[in-house]
Amino acid sequence: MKKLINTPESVLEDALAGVAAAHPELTVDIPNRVITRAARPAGPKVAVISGGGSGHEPLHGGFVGPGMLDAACPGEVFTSPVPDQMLAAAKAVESGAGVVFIVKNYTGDVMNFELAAELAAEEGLAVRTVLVDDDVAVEDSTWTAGRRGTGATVLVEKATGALAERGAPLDEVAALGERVNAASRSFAIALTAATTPAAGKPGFDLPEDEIEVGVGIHGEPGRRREKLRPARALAAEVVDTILADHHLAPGDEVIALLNGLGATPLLELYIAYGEVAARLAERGITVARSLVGNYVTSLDMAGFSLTLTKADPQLLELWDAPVDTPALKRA
Amino acid sequence: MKKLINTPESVLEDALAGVAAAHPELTVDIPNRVITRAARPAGPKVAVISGGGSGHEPLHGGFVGPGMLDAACPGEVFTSPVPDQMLAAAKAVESGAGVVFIVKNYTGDVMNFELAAELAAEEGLAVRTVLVDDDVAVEDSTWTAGRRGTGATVLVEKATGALAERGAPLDEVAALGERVNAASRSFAIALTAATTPAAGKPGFDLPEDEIEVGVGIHGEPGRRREKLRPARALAAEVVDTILADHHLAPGDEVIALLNGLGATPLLELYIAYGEVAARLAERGITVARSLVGNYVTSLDMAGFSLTLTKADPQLLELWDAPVDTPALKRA
Amino acid sequence: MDFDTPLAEAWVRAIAAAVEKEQGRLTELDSAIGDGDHGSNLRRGFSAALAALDGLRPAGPGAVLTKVGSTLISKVGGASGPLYGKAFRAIGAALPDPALADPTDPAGPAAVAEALAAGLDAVRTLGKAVPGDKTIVDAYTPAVAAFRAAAGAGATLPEAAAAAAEAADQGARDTVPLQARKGRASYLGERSIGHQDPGATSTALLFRALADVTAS
Amino acid sequence: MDFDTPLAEAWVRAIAAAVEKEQGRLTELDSAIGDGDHGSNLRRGFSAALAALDGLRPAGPGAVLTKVGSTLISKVGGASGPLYGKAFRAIGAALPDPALADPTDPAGPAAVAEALAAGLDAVRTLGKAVPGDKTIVDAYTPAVAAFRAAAGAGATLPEAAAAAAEAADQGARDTVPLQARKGRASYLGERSIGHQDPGATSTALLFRALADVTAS
Ligand SMILES: Nc1ncnc2c1ncn2[C@@H]1O[C@H](COP(=O)(O)OP(=O)(O)O)[C@@H](O)[C@H]1O
Ligand SMILES: Nc1ncnc2c1ncn2[C@@H]1O[C@H](COP(=O)(O)OP(=O)(O)O)[C@@H](O)[C@H]1O
Ligand SMILES: [Mg+2]
Ligand SMILES: [Mg+2]
Ligand SMILES: [Mg+2]
Ligand SMILES: [Mg+2]
Repeated sequence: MKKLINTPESVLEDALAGVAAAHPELTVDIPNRVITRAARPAGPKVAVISGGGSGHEPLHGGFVGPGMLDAACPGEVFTSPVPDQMLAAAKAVESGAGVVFIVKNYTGDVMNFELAAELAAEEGLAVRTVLVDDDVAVEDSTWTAGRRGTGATVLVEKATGALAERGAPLDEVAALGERVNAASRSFAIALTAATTPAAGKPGFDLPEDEIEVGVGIHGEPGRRREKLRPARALAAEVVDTILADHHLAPGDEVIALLNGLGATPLLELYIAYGEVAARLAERGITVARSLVGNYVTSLDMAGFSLTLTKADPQLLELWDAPVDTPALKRA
Repeated sequence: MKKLINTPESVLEDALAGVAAAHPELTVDIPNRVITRAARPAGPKVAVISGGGSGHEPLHGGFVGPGMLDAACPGEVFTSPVPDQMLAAAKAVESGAGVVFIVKNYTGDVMNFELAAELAAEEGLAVRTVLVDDDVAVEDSTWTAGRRGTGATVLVEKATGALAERGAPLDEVAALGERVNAASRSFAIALTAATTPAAGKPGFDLPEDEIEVGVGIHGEPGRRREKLRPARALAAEVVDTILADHHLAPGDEVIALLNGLGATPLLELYIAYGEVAARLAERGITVARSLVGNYVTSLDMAGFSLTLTKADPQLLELWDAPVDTPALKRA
Repeated sequence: MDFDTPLAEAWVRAIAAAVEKEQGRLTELDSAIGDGDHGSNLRRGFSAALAALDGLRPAGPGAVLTKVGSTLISKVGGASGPLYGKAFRAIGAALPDPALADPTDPAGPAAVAEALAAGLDAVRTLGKAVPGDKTIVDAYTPAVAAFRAAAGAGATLPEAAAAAAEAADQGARDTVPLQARKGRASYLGERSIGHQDPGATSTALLFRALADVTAS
Repeated sequence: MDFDTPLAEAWVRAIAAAVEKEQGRLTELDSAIGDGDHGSNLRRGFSAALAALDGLRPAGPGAVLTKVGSTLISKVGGASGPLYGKAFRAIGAALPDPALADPTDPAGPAAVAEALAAGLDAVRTLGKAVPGDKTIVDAYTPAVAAFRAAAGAGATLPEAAAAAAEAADQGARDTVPLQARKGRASYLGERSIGHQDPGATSTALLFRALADVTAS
């Protein structure tokens, strides 16, 4: 394992020190592991707070700023944050209009945010939780922990953040988040496994000519392994898998997020996106907006995920709304 | 080699198709391999054109847009573009105020841009060329092709682009570019080698516990190999190497670009930046502005480069000026 | 032997030592069907718990374990943090605390059995797993049953703890053929079969540690 | 044998075939001391040159080679594109072109020697390399010298071309101990020693192809 770190134990703390140094527009509470905007809102506004394990950067800290998150709670690498973080974040950023927690659907995240919501309620805060579960690789049944939350998190954070910025009330912001999640589906393909600093070796072994189809962002193995194929074939498979699960009809518009998992060059992501766009066109789906790049990563995993969110005028308007965060900016 | 491509031969064309699909605000001339802004300037303005081999994305296509480049000319992977591209770009975007070519100092780039400048001059265009050569790993002597152009390219493109946007005349824009280059120094460390699609295997073999110090962005080997050390030690070495070559005194201000080479997680880049910032503070240098992320990559190479540009009020003001490109945005 | 403050502390120390020693194995098991952090999660949690103990003296065994639970919740994260955290908080709350109760009537095997059972209830309430889901519950359930049975049959604390440790070990091993239905491993579907569950394995470590410290 | 249009075309075809065959080796050499694209660069260039020839008939040998040069400049990029491009343009321009000159007085060995020398001059003017810098020049210079000497001594075109090919091969091999002072390999400093220069190697291929097509 070759990593640009000091020690596996200090990864999160050292990275937060770097975030603090790089972003004077953010306040980084290193002991409490909370990232907030340096500037507080003028009047009461719903506070949008997200969090999850580290290793998915820029998610979530990179999305803190006007028009998106009020605070992010980064856990240890691939480990959900602890309730104390969410409580500290909520207390730091709430301004009387309540708090929305955005939670990716993993057992650990769900439980830790649940405990945090209890603690926050005890402190008199109004809390709503939006669960993100967009990964079609996992069957959503009583036999599993349910679908994982992946790329749609970016869209949920962007949309709720934009709406909250306009002064919408708590229930409306939370309902929007649920609506965006329900309108979103994702699917991922990995070319290599991620190596966590703690484990020191790849989370799974993948032969030199094989890929993991339907992989999770913590390296949870996917639906199956198969031989590597050209980008065109992989893109078609990803699009078709999502469409098989999505209520989209020819003529529908989507927001498309072609997301790199960390170690795939942007050059290749654009190749994949070109093929995705071509396939969507073949299937009669119009891409109204797109985003190509590394947004929900899995450390040094090579591969990509695609998220398709059914668009409508309100969502497009919120997607286009101004945002000023380290990783997403729009005038 | 596992890559998200169709064929090694079609990498550039396929990626350009993806860029075209993802960015309606850009015009992508795929046959000519030229990326320009979709919107032409209202009146005459100096056209800033950059180009170089592909594999360094978002450089250069990701920096086309208001406030930065007018056009980018992507060559094949790690291969400088051909003169026809620069000529086509110049003809597409010039608006009567002349053209600035931004050229990284590599033999191929220099010669191809030189031929392009001749062709453009034959067509009656006023052309100035700004050479970027910031990499302190290479001794600038008559025994080498001179210092390589690396991270400083982003700063040269940003500053000249901002100045051109304001209507500054050709010679002033070119002189500014030279000034930014002269004020900049870079140094890079690789943890792994890049694999080009054509070669199909890593450009050099690096043992599991060694790093290449002073590496180039095409995998040109560096000053030496050594054992991997903690991020703190590597950051200190990179800072000290640059400062040994830079005319910086305690109290000076810099713009710092902590750049990922492609496959290093953002989490690790922030760790490295935290250590860089700490070391600069120790050395009495103030970071006035910083940028952390993947901006001048080398395909799937793991590692980072640091660029330090001595700041002054004009440079800071141009750095902060509005920009709206795929990879760099500022309101 | 009674379940007094020194014993509670010794148990926590023994768990911390076991987790330190077995961190690699737990991580390996979690890499196979999870995300490879179970070992470092518990290590971080129990070393924080050890540190937290230092500020507590003198306190009853219940207070010690409650503090351990709170510390795990605050420091671990992931699935195992809240689950083990809630468990230790419940065990601590259920243990008769000498500081509150009659100091001459310390917790005997039966009271300990009920306290451990309260921990299991907390895990099941929070995590909603049932036996057979390939989780902590699969080691914890037989361990409580064995402890209770032994205590009911008049066993000493060491004897009951040894029986529980044995049952937890067996329960952890019995997770191998199961298909996970809760937690991250459930994403694997049938591919989770054939691997021992990391959480059940760490639960067995917890009970083995209790057996060790009561035996010595 | 004269340097007529069919021969010019045959030469280009032979180069294209050689580059296709040796692409891997050129890339390997370029990986060692450059950026690993020399093989694919030349392959792209010469397959485009072949395609460009089809639109040219009937044209003189000079026009053929000028077109090859322009195509290389337009399609290759990198260092080798402009260098070889300018070289072929210069060779083409210097070759007596039957379309312009007396068709009964085609280019003989001496005229070909001067045309090849014009190509070398173009390379040196653009690239500013001198012999010993570990570049194309190190194979091209001895090849021109050998060709010229043979032509001066009354050799036929096949004989002169064979001598040039031999000299170019030797020149390429002689780059192994050199330290590069031009191009990407110069960044390596002393670490460039011990590797054969890819550009000098492809120059040797060019001259070998000329010898092959004149011999057959
Ligand atoms: N709902 C649940 N109930 C009980 N135990 C669970 C549940 N979900 C997961 N676990 C246990 O948690 C263990 C994983 O813990 P850990 O790796 O620390 O957390 P994470 O899965 O968040 O990375 C699993 O092996 C399993 O035993
Ligand atoms: N200034 C120069 N003069 C002559 N030949 C040169 C010069 N610079 C580089 N070369 C030749 O170019 C070859 C590399 O070509 P190529 O790999 O296609 O281009 P690049 O170096 O741009 O990747 C080198 O091996 C060397 O022989
Ligand atoms: Mg985890
Ligand atoms: Mg090249
Ligand atoms: Mg885990
Ligand atoms: Mg090369």
